[in-house]
Amino acid sequence: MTSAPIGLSRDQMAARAAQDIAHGSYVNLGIGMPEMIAQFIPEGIEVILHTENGLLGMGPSPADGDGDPELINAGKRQVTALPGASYFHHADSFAMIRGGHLDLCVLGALEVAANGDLANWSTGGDSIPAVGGAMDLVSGVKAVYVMTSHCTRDGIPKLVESCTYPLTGVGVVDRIYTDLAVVEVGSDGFEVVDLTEGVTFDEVAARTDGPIRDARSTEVER
Amino acid sequence: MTSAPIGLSRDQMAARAAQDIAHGSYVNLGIGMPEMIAQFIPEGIEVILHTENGLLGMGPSPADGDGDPELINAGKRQVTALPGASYFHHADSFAMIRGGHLDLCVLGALEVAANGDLANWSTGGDSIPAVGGAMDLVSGVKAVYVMTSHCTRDGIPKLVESCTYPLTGVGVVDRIYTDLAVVEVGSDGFEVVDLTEGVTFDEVAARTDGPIRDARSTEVER
Amino acid sequence: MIDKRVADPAAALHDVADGATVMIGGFGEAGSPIELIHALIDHGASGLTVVNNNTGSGEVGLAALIRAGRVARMICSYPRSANSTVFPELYRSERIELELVPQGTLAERIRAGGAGIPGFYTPTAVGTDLAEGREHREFDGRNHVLEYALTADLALVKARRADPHGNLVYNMTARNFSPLMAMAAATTVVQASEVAANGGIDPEAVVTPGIFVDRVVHIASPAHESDLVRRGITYP
Amino acid sequence: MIDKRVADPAAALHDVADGATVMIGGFGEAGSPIELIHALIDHGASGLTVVNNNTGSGEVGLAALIRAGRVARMICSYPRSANSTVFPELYRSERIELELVPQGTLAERIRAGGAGIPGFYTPTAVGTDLAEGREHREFDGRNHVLEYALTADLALVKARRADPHGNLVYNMTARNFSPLMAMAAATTVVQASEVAANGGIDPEAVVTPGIFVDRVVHIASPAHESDLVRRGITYP
Repeated sequence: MTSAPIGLSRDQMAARAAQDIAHGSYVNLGIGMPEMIAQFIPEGIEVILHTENGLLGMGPSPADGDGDPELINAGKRQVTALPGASYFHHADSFAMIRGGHLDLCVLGALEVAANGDLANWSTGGDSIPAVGGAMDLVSGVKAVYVMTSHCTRDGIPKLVESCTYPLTGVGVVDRIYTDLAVVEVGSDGFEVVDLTEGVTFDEVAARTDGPIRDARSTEVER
Repeated sequence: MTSAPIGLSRDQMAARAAQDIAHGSYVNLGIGMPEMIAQFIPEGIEVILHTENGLLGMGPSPADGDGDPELINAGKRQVTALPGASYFHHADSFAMIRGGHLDLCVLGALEVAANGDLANWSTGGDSIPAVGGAMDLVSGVKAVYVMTSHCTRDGIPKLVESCTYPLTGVGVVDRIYTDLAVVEVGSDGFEVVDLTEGVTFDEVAARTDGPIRDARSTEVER
Repeated sequence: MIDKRVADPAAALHDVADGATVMIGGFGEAGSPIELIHALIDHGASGLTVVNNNTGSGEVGLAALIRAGRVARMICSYPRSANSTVFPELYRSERIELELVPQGTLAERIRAGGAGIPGFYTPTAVGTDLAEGREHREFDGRNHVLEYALTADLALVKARRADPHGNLVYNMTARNFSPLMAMAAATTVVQASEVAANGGIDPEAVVTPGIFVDRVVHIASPAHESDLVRRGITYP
Repeated sequence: MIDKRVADPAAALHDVADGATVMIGGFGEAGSPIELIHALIDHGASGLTVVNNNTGSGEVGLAALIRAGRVARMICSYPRSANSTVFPELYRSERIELELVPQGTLAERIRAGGAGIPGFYTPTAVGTDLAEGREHREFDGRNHVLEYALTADLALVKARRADPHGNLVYNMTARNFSPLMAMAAATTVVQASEVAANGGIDPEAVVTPGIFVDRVVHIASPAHESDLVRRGITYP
C-alpha cells in the first residue's frame, strides 16, 4: 500500500464536510476534528450547533480572557453562545439527541464497517473505558456522518469489512468524509460519491478494506 | 341509623385537618373540600402548596378582577403565586408527585376501605370517565389523607369494609378526616385517633362499615 | 437568517392531513391555543386523534373542534367540564372514542415520545381499572405498569413569547403540557402573544428551545376561552 | 419562614454516612461544587459510590475525593481527563470500581430516579458491549435495552443563585446534570454563588424548584477547578 501524500488536509476535510450541511440544520459536531467544521460553514448558511452538555446556539471560542469556565462544549473547551441560544439540562439535551430532533452529527472514527457499524469509543485492551455521549448520538440523531482520515498513520484502512474495535453503534453511519473521498454507506457496502481532486477511485479502493463501488454517476445529495 | 345533627361543619373539618400539617411541608390539596384547608393553616406554620398543573407556592384566590385566566389551580379556579413560587411543566410537576417529593396530599373520597383502598374518581355506571391526577397523587405522595363527610347525604357510610366503586389506588390512604373523627388506616382496619367534641366512639363505629377500633389511647401524631 | 415565523394560522396549518394525531397544549383554558384550534376547524381536517388534558368548554376552541365532528378519538385525563356538553353527548352516542390516561402518565408518555423513550414503568394506576390488561412488572417489590410513548403529527402550542428560532417562554400555569407536546410532535406550531427579535429571550430562561418548534404565528391578543364562553360565542 | 440556608459546607454535610451514594453535579469543571466536595473530604465519609459524568481533574475537587480513597465505585460516562491520573491509577490497580454508562442514559436514569420511574427502555448502546447481558425488548421493530433508575442519598450541586426556599438557577453550561441530581437524591445540598431574598428569583425562570432542595450554603466566590489545577493546588 502506498503512502504517497495525496488527499485533503484536515482543514480541507472540514471545509468539504461543511459544504453539505443544509441551512437551518441542528448539528452536533464531535470532539476533535469534526469541531473544525464549524469554522467552514459557507457564508449565508446558518447552522445551529448543539453541544450535549446543555447548549443550543454554540458560537466560536471566545477571545483570550473573555471565556467563562462554565461556558464550555462537550470537549470541555470554552465556547460562546450566539443570539437565540438556550441552555438546558442533560436530560433535555439527550432528549434532543435520542428523540431524533438533531438533523446531523459528525463524529470521528476508529473504524467504519461496510454495513455502517461504527467503532469510535474504545481501542479495547487496558485503556480506561470512556464512552461519553457517542452511543446516544449514533442511536438518536437523524443523520450520522463520520469525518476521519481514510487510513491510520500507519496506513491501515479505517473503512473496513467489519469492525475489530468495540462498536459504538450498529449500522448507524450514513456518510464518511475522508481526506480521499466522500463515501456513503449503501446496502451493498461503501459507495464513493465524491473524490478529492487528484485522487482516483482505484486509489480509494486500494485503501479501503470492505466492498466499495464508484457511485459518482449517482447525483450526490447535497 | 340515626341522622342526628352531630359533627363538624365543612369549615371546621378543614380547620381540623389543617392543624396536623407540619411547617415546611409540600402539600397538594385536592379539588373541592380539601382546597378549603389552605385557609385554616395556623399562624406561624408555612406550607407550600403544589398544584399539579404547574405551580409550587400557590396562594389564595385573587381579589375580584385581579386574576389571570392563565394562573389557575387544578380545579381550574384562578389563584395567585406567593413569593418563592415556581412554574414548571406537567412532566416536572408529576415527577414531584410520582417521585415522592410531596409530603402530603389531601383528597376527597367516595369510599375508603379498611385496608386503605381509595375510590374517588368514578361512580361507575354511564358517567363520563375522568381521572385527572388522582391516581398519580395516591401512588406517589408520601402521605395520603382523605377529607370527607363520614357518610353520604343519605347516611350511607363512606368508610367501608371494601370499596364498591372503582379504585383510585390500593392501600394508599393513611388517615381520614371526617365530620365525626380522625381515623387512621391501621394493619387491622380503621383506628379512631381523635373524636369530634360531642361525638362518641360508638356513634362513629355505628356509621362505619369496616372493622374499627378506638385508638385514642395512642398518642396522636401531629 | 433562521426565521420560523409564518404569516397566519392558516399558513401554519396548511398541510394538516385527515387522520392526523394532534397534541393541543393547555390545561383547561390556561395555555389553550384557541386561534390555532379555530384555524384547524377552518382547515377542515377530520378523523383526528387529539391529545389534551381535557375536552374543552363551551362551544369554542377544543370543544368547537369536537362539536364540528373532526375528532375521532380523544386521549385525555379529564374529559369533563362544568360548562360543556359537547364531548359527553358525542361519547354517549359513541361518535367519539376516548382513551383515558392518568394525568401524570399522560404527561410522561408525551415526554417519553419526545425523548426517544418508547416505554417506561410507572406505579400509577396499579390495581385500578385503568391498569387492567396491561403488562405489569415488579421493581423493588412494588408493582408497576408498562406505559408507551405518545407522539403526534402536529402540536398546537400557545406561548407568551417566541423568537425567530422558535425559542419559547410561557405564561404562568399556561405552560402545563405545551413544552412536552412541542417535543413529541413531528411539526410544532406555536401561537405567541409576543415575537421577540433574535436574542430577545434570555438563554437561561428559555423553556422550549427552538429545536422543538417549526412554525411561529404572532397572535397579539389571544382570546380567553372563559371570556368567549361567558359571552355565549360559538365557533365557527 | 421556610429557610433552607445553613451556615457552611461542614454543617450541610454533617450527616453523610459511610457507604453513601453521592451524586455530584458538573460536567468537567462547569458546575462542579468544589467547596462542597472539599467539605466532604474533610468530613471523612468513605466507601462512597459517586455519580458524576467524569472523574475530576488535577488533584482538587472530585479527583481529590477519589485520590483520598473515599470512593469505592464511580458511575460515570467519561472517566478520563487530560490532566489527571488519579482515577486511572486506582482503576488499573483495582482499588475503585467503575460502572460505565452512556451519557444520555446516565442523565435519563437520574431523571427517572427523581421522577419515580423505576425503569425505561432506550435504543442507546444496543449492539454494543455496554448492552451485553442486559434485557432487550423490541418496540416498533427496533431493539431497546431496559435501564434502571438511579437514586442517591446525597446530591451536591452548584448554583448561580438560590433563594431561602431552595429555588435555583444555574450558570450557562454549569447546569448540566445538577437539576436531575437534585431530583434524585434524598438530600440535596446546594452551594450558591448568590443567595437572593425570598421572591428574588423570577418564578418563570426557576430551573430547580425548591421542593428538590434541602440545604443551601452561600459560597460567594467559588473556585474554578481549572484555575486550581493551573496553580498546582492539591486538596487537602
